[in-house]
Amino acid sequence: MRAGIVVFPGTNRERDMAIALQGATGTQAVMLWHRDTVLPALDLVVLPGGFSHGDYLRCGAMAAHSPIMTAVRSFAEAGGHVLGVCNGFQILTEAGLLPGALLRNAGLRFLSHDCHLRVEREGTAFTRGWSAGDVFRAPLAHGDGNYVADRETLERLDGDGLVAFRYSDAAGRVDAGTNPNGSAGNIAGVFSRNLRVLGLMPHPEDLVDPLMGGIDGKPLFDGLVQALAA
Amino acid sequence: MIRQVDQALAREFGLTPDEYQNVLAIMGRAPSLTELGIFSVMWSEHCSYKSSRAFLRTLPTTAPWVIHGPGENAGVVDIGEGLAAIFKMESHNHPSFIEPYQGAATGVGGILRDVFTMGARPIANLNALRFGSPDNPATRRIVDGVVRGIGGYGNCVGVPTVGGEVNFHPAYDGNPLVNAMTVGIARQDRIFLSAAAGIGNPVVYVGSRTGRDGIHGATMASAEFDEDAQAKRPTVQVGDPFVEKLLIEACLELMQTDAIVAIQDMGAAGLTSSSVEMAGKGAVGIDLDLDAVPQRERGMTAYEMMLSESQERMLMVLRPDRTEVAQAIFEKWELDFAIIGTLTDTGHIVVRHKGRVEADIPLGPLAEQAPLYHRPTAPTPLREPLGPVSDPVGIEAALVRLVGSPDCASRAWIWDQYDSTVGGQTVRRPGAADAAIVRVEGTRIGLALTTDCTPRYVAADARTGGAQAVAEAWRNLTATGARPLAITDNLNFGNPEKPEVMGQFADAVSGMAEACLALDFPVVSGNVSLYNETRAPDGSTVSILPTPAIGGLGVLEDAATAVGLALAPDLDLVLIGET
Amino acid sequence: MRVKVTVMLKEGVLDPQGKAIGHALHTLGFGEVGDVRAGRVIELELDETDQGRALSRAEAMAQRLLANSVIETFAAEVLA
Amino acid sequence: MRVKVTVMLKEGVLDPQGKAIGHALHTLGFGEVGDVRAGRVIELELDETDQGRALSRAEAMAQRLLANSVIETFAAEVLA
Ligand SMILES: Nc1ncnc2c1ncn2[C@@H]1O[C@H](COP(=O)(O)OP(=O)(O)O)[C@@H](O)[C@H]1O
Repeated sequence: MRAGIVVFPGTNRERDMAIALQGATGTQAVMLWHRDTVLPALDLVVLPGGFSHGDYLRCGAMAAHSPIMTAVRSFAEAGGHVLGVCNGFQILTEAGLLPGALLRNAGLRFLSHDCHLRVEREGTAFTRGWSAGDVFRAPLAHGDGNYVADRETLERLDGDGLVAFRYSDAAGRVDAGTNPNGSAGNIAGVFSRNLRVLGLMPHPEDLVDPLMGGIDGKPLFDGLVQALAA
Repeated sequence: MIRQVDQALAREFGLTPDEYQNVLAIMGRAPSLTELGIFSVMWSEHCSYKSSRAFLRTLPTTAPWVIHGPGENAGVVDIGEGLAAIFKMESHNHPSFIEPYQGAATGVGGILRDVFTMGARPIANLNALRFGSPDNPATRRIVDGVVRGIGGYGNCVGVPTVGGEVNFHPAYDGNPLVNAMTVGIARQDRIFLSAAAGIGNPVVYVGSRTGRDGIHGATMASAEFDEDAQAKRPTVQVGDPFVEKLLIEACLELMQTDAIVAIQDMGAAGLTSSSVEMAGKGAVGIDLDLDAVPQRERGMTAYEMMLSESQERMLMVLRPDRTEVAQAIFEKWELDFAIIGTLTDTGHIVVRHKGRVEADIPLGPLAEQAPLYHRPTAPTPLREPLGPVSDPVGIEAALVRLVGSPDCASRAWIWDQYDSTVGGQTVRRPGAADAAIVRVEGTRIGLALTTDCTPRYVAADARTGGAQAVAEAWRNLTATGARPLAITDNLNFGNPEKPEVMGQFADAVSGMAEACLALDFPVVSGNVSLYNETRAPDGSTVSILPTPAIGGLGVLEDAATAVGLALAPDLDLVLIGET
Repeated sequence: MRVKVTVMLKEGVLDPQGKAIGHALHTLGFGEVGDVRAGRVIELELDETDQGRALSRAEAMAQRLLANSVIETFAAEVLA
Repeated sequence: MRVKVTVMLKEGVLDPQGKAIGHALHTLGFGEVGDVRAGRVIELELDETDQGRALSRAEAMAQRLLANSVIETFAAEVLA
């Protein structure tokens, strides 16, 4: 699997992502610069976490207009796989590649702790390492992770099975008490219609090494390798 | 309206009559306004350490694993495999009282620059915080702003905040302490220093533009300029962590080349201290052309530019044949880049602006004749021994009370606002061990990091308290299985002109020195913050508790061997030492 | 010419910040405060002398970047 | 009665957000954009019928809470 990681000014989790990908693929991901206009031959494009353009104005708004996003959009339209984590998720919604938007956390504070995610849809390139209903742990670290969308969009996401993960407890219970940031329906991650673009707020890439507290995030990357290995 | 430079103005700038006489002697004439500004900041307590220097010299600073001790931007120690840990702690106390969010945020920004200016990628931040009484309504606002500010800056630049400490005491009501520590990693053969060299080499300015931020910080007396000028000069600097992140990446990229001869961040008294220190350390002269300085505001004077404390700026001396390489890198990262001067053989700093020489000062005397005070000390009166303690509530209630007290309660509400995992190398997060553990990417090496001080002990007996703070850091490191290597410190005390405060300072430092020697645990960097006082309602001033905060660093050859503090069911508890 | 673009959350989108401000104002004794909405304002200096053109350019900027139509509405006005 | 409080950074205080927005607008081809300042706006519903009183209460709220007088200035206006 050839993966490329886009670096915007202010991106700060590209190294974490590269380490996680390297662990799964055994090869190094290509670092892409936000001003690039063409993508090399890739199976996966990743928009990693960070504070692109300082998160000024709205998180991800300025990065969504970067030159490289035109190429990322064409890549996605041609059926390419795109993963956006945290700031990457925000950029994908701002670019219109995923529905909805991410607002300030309901508690108005930056949050940094582990959360549990319940897998809502199995069998995609991103979730084939899990079964629906599985629960895994992932660190979250964001100030703007409160997922919102209008009612129609939320119903469509539900109806079409486009919700990837919801915030839950360790047993898979999903309710207001397991919602860290106010997200509609506890949504932590969503797919595009064709299931090839995934955005999520927490950081599976930071939990792929027992030394760092676990390998709960590994199935995401191992699954991608199985699905996309050329 | 420009005031005449005289002794009265010098006093407003914080220079004593004797110090001003010294300026006259060095210059052989009355200084210009810009020259007076340069002298006053270089000879301020903050830059010259005039009250503390004599004592700091007594601290042990060497060991076989120490590569650079105090004197550089940060301390450097050998952690094996050709790598070095570079670290330092610094205070931003007064700014954090005036504007807690920005004060704390820019404190983090400043200490980060001290570390990456030496070639290190920052891999961890810590902090040591002291606030007033929780019952004081102002405390809530200050705590909230400080914690948000530390997170706001550290989270954005992508450096994990992995540890710290917090105490509450009424002595900090009007003077919170915000001490920030950064640890970075560099290859031992790629460490960058600040001594300028190479007559004719270009002096280059990079980073954010210069504005009228924080000119003369707190020492600026209000009478000196008309009100309009005052209003244009906010004393509060606003940080831009986004630009800092770009600056980190751009500097580290440039450091892969051979372009840099010397580099220094612009900290307190920005352009003045960085240019004076770089040229002074290299025993060369420096000519600055302020017309070339990137400016954010119109009509800035030489005085304002030399004293501005705008954030996120660096000064470098480059090889002349590499300026284009450097410029291309800074353009890529969308940062300002300007050649603003050259090194000379005159031994003077010469500042030109709009065709006029605004300052011309011999650097030798400016450094050598900086004031050095042996201020009177008075011994700290011994506290009465506590005597037998009665037990009015019973052990269970006492325990609950203790665990729930502000100094012992959980700090999760703080560290939950700090990104502690970015980088993917955090082995033990806040709360998981006596010291935070961060692995050095690409190796098995683990660094153990902690900040410690118990000001109550220092207040009771400064010598023992100073020694105990060092020992506490050492214990927290060893408790994780790490080998303690060295410390940085941040000596926060009251007004040094009060003999009893100076007595606390002297005793605490001697206690620290004793512990450092005994534990083979040298001081490799540090910072002193004096004049920390709370004004009481009756107008009198109360000094803070003496607070020599210690930042300790230790190493584990294999991060996987680190021990945390979570108890497992099948383990025995063993108590070591006398109770 | 200076223009000001004000960006507010759409009606119906929950505004936790506005709610928190309202709550804090109540605590401070401003009992007359009802609904509170928080938004953003961006003041732009434009190299443009015609009011109508300045306004339509500012609106274009809002549509492209300054506001996110999924959650926000905007209004542009000429300042001076 | 609705009032609007607009909070901007004081002149001379660095406005990182405004700077970044200006930069982004340039990149998007809005070359006519000069200085950009970013601020906050708070719309308050007040249980109050007198314009003058509404305004003075809003100003009191701004002084107490909505603006940080160390680095910010504010302006209050009645909306409707
Ligand atoms: N300001 C802070 N920022 C981040 N972590 C903190 C802060 N204050 C305390 N901590 C963390 O909380 C834990 C307990 O702190 P403390 O009670 O001071 O422990 P100790 O005295 O053993 O160092 C430690 O892991 C410490 O790093």
